Amino acid sequence: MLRFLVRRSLGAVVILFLLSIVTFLLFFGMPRDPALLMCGKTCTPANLENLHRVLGLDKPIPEQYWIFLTNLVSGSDGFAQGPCPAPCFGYSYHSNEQVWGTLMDRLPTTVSLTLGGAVFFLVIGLGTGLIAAWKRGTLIDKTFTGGAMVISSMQIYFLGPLALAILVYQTQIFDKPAYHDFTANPAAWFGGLIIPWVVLSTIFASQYTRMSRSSMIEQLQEEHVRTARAKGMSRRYVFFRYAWRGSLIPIVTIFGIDLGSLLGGAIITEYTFGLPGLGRLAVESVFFSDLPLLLGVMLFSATMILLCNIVVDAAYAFIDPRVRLA
Amino acid sequence: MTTLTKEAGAPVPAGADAFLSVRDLHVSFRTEDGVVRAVDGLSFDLERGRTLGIVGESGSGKSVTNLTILGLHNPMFTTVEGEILLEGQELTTARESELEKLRGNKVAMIFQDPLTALSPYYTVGRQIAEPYMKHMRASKKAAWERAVEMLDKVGIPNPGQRAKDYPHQFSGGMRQRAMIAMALVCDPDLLIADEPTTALDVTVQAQILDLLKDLQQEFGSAIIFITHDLGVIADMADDIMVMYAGGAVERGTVHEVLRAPQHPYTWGLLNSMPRLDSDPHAPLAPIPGTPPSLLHPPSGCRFHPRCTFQDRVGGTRCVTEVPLLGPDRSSACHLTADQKRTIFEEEIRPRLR
Amino acid sequence: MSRSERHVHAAIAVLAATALVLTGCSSGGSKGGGNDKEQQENAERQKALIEFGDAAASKGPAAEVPGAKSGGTISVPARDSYAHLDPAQIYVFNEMQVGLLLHRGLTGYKATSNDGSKHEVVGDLATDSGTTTDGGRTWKYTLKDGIKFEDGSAITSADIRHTFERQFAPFINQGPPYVQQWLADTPGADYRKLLPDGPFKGKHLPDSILETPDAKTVVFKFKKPRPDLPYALAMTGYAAVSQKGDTKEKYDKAPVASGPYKIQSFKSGKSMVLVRNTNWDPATDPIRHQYVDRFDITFNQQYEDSTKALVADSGVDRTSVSWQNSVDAGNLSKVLNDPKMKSRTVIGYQPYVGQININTSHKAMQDKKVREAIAYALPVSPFVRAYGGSAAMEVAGGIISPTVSGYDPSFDPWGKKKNPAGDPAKAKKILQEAGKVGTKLTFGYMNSQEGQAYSTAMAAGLEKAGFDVQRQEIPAETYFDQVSKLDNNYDIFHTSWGADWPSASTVIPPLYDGRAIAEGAQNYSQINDPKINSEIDRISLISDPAKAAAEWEKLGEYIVKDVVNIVPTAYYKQVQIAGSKIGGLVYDDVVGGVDPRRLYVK
Amino acid sequence: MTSPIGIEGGGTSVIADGEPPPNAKGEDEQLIGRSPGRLMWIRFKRDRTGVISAYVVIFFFLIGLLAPVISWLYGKNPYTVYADERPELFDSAGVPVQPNGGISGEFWFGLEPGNGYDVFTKLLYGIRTSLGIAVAVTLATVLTGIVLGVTAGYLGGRTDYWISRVIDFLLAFPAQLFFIASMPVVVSLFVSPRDETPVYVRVVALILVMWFLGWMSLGRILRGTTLALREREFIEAAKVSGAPPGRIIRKEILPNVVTPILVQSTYMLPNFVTAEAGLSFLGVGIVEPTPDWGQMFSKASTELVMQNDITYMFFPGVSMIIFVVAFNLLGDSVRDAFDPKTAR
Repeated sequence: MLRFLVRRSLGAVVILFLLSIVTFLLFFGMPRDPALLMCGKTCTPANLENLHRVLGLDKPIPEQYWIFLTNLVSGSDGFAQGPCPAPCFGYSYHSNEQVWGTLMDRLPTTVSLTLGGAVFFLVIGLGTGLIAAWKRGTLIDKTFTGGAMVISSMQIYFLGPLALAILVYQTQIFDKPAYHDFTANPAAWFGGLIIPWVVLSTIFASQYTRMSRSSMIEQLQEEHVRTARAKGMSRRYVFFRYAWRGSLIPIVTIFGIDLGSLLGGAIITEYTFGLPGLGRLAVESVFFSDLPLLLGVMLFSATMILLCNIVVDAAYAFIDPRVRLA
Repeated sequence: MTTLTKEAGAPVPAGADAFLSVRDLHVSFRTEDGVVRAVDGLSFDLERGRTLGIVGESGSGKSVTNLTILGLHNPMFTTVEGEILLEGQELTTARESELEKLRGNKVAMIFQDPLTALSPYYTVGRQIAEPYMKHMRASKKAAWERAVEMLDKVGIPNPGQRAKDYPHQFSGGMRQRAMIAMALVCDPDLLIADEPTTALDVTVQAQILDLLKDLQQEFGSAIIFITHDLGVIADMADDIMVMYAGGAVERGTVHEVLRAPQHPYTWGLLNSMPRLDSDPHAPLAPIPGTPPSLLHPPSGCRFHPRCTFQDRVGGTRCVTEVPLLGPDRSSACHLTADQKRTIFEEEIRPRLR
Repeated sequence: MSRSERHVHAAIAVLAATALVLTGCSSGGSKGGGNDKEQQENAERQKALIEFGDAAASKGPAAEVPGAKSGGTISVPARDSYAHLDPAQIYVFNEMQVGLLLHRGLTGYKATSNDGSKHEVVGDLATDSGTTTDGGRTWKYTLKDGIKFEDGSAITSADIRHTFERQFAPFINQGPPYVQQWLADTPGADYRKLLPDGPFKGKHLPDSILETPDAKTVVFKFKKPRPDLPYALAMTGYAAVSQKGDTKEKYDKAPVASGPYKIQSFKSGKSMVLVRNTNWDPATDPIRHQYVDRFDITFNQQYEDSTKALVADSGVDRTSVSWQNSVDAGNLSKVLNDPKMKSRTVIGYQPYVGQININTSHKAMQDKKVREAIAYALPVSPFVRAYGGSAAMEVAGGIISPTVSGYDPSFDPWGKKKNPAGDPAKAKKILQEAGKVGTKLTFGYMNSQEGQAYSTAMAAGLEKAGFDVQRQEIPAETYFDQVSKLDNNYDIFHTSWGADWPSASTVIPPLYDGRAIAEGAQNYSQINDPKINSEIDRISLISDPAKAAAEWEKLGEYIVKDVVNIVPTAYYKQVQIAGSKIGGLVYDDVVGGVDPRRLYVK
Repeated sequence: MTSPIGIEGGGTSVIADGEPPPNAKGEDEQLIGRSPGRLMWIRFKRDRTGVISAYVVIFFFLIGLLAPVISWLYGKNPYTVYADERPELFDSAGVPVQPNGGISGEFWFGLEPGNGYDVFTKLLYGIRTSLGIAVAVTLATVLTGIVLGVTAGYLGGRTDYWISRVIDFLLAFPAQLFFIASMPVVVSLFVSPRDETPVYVRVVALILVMWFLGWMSLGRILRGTTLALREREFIEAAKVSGAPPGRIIRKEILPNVVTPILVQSTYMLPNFVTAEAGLSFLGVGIVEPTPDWGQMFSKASTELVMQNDITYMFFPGVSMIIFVVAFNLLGDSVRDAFDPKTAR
């Protein structure tokens, strides 16, 4: 088991390494010369050259990549803007802030958004899914599954603006979503994120409703579940002890993936609600073609995804002894 | 002896000592394609300590019958008519809670594939202990000890340790033993074994069958043994009921049915079964045609579309009139008793030898 | 799920859909919309002139703001964080505002009325607005006594020399180029050749250009007369930088303050706290006050957020005011129509004027008929629309903004004020006469929501007149670099220009001087018209601002009406609101927004 | 579909030894000797929801195809700037002055706040654009999926290993982020940022980017299916009989992976539609004035609309919901039709 996890982690590192290469190459195909950006209004070719030198853009790409890696691992003082301790993604071209610092600044927003949302949609989604499966074929079931079907076909970029328009702009019931530091003011933190949470979790929950229902129903058809019934175990007992356990496996898988990609930046959500999280950061860094930042976000986000995958694998072991003892 | 002119569908008076008595059972499912009559007017009795073997091809309704006895059917889609009396208690109308008290306690079931039939998520011990805790109101500890004891009984070496294992750590045969232990943990009066050995290889089969027999001696419980393997039946059962398309077509003691089968379908079964002592060059004769659709069952004798002896009956009785089955040694066929005897003696037996 | 179940889904889908539609009703018309009469008066009032103040006027302390009290904290919501704090890098409106509190230059604007309309240029660090004996070639400044940086060190001529020499260093690339260009006497960016590395590699400007004979005297020596120097020096971009405190690139995040306030903490993108600078001596400062103890600036506050808070006016919001944020379109009518709120608002023009440049370096565009056709056909309404309607934009007639001396509201040669959607019919006629129907117009636009919106509509309008318009998007962040290339392939594109000081001398010469055509320069239309050039030279020499203004106005009208190298689109406007306990709230025309220097807590 | 017997709550097939459930036997009767395709078709036709959603989906595709015709009959196009043509209908900020986004007999779906495009025609053409792109991506991914998936599954060994690794690797990509980031890059492959970006380039870029991270799931499934098929008797038989791999794949394998392909693509296509819309929403996809579904959403999310004309956002919104729902229902039906045993 442990060996398994270690192996997976190593694999993740390899993937990250490859990813960094691909991303790095990708962004040095960027259409816009970052130096030109920094050069500003009164820019001369000489000045541009100089900037290229400062940014190290004149070096061959492999060398640039190598520098990037070494900085990442051991930090660097080579930056004009100042020292850059490991993990050093360098300084943003646009804001001249340390990339790692910026990432850490934006992280709380994304984490709050994601975890808050996750709590909502897991509880609602799994709950309704179980109820639907328990009451299979009844009106409740049909309402839940039908509703879930429709909602899961909605997009955040529709539901989000809609919620904003109605709750914020038209009725002015809520303030425009914003991130407030939890430690500073929990109430504001909650109030600022409630709409994004609701919208995000509504859409996700609907998917989890469908998933948990169907996987529950599959489980209920398992032979061992029928055996348990044949043993005289009560329906509730079998439902929760036997069927549910098994139904969790596909859900945990999906949840891991969702959580990972959300933690890596809930791009559209953050963009829609103007929340200063990693996703928004990513979009900004693209628009400013801010390579160090973009590279940072990409790798960070990928790390999140891989981490969550590993966590999921670990979770399997708890749910399914076959994995634990294999 | 049989009386072919018995009045249609009349319930046979339940034998006083009949422990389980199924009377004119009808089970049908609603499907999008229409109503499927999986069991259609089935009646049989079973006495304590005896073993009833039910033979028949897939879809003849044997498993359905037994699931229905335990009430393991989905009321949303299923309608059950007729009566199932267990020691005089009516099961078809019994409340879910009532049935739960019976299941695994008075009536236990062994399923075909022990791998899928055991939960991968819990230790074998726990799964055996569960029903004991529930039905015997036993403590966790007591139940566990009982589980270990049962595992020991079914011949699992070092049961104390193995009880802590998960099913996937068991071999196929051991799993089936565990299944049996689980079924017998509350020493049930009726044990329903639904093809318990089909998934196992021959040697293990034998062991399991012996085990079952020994245990039956010990617990004195009645067994309903479902299979499509006449060999196994010969070995296990006291009585045989041959089912076809949701109804019984022939019944009698093992000896009667296997030595002097009366129903063309039974003949077919025997034909299609290879034997060690039979001539290897003699071709096996499978039953022609396919099992009938239970959606639109054939009129008259359900077997007539596949029956090669219709002409012997003469007229259209086979197509129009439903042949009936008597309570004891009997078969549901319009052929006369003599015809049956002669046809078997002269046309079937030679092929079996 | 079973099929029967899916019937239900379908049904519910339909239900949900209809439900959505039913809730989707809205009343027409935007809830914004300004009040044009108001704005006109405003424009009238802003036709003020700015004189150069003498030594007397340059003496501190500044005249008290009526009813001003000392103490308290003002919180300042702002949308954009400050990308630059190094004065030499500051060329952006909101950074200039905070610059007013942090940095002092040789000269500055002193408000001579309490409504922010009248100003004169006075000495700030210097004892007067500058003395010249030879019509503006040589300018002499003497530093005041008791002027210090926040670290307590005195500000000497050495610091001033350093301030100007570092303007040439490569890492200084965002600030205004005027003085550098004048010192090097070259237009465009060539001035950098004068001192490629700035002062940092031991090289310095020769005394023939910048002379600092003693610790208190600074002398600028130009080849040509530069009567506007006092204006130029008043820009934050030329404020003093401490020589020993200069950390080069890092100075941009933590500058050494010389103004009444210093930076206590600055979290980029988050917040900034300004506190009193104890080493600032009011007696030396004729234009600044130090009423409040501290300013709490928080960034990422969108317009509608700050507006909502300020309108609600409760708790800390009562003592808060935004320097940068204006009232968002959605709340404009609410704010302007409620007298109680109106008393807390200020309305004014920003110094910017939008214009469509016609690239006269292209053969096809050199036909005046074509340019006239464009001028007639071009709809300016899309531009106004894209930026929020009449509350935020006012259709422009000429290129001289209402905030600049020499504005004439009645000037409207192409009838845009009457018919902002343009006059394609007339344009078509002209094109047909000239036989130029189907002329290809390559329209470069900024790749932003607004840019896309107005460019598509403008293109549609021009096409109606018979042009063949090719839109080409330009990434927002390289927009100016690209349109200011000499060999760019855009026939028309939009730019806006704000006067750096309230004189058309910071509008017309940089934009229309044919000799200023250079890579990256702002003569976007690349017009080289002898009359314009000669007029620029003539007017530049007029040292009396009033007379100059009148001349600039004439020249401006000549450009718009007779040269037609550009088509004015709109004057930028804004409405700002403050909490009820904010005192000294004034829309300062020179600042182009709320004047932070006068604010106090009631 | 649900089969009759089993414990309450979970329908399950009747018999333990895996014989087909009764209703399937029922079909066997009437469907004796029909090809799987026919069987599927018959089952599908029996599924009312499936058929209805199929009509809806077809309807959308027709709209897409016939957009020019429809708008010609309707007498408007999505490019006319009514805010300048008919200023009286708008205020200075470009918001329709009549209620409900200026819906009227003349403008059925009202006018778009801002430049005042005709919403009806804009929606038609928007659907056209988005569907076109989605279809293209689907085709591309299916092809890739088949090629790589089947190859990996059939050849197995080293090839399989590497293709699988590639799939894993690509799956680790933060997809959405990658889309956004690579769009400008891909565009720059075609045009220098100095020149105009023709619409088709953006389209191609969109297709490429989505294709690049779109094919893995299908590829995996096909690999699995092929892997399973490879062990099946008839393939063995074909091998033994010395048929060349190419032929085996063409004649034996491909026909047997049609089902997963069809089912998967009915699920993938709507995802691509929404993904494309998402990119345009974020401003890296299709831009004005080219009408596009997602771009209408980004318009709908502007303050101007949310503040003043909530009606506008319902046209793209509701139409997309209907489309996606219909498509998912269709997908379910197709799957059931192919494989009646699936119980969900």
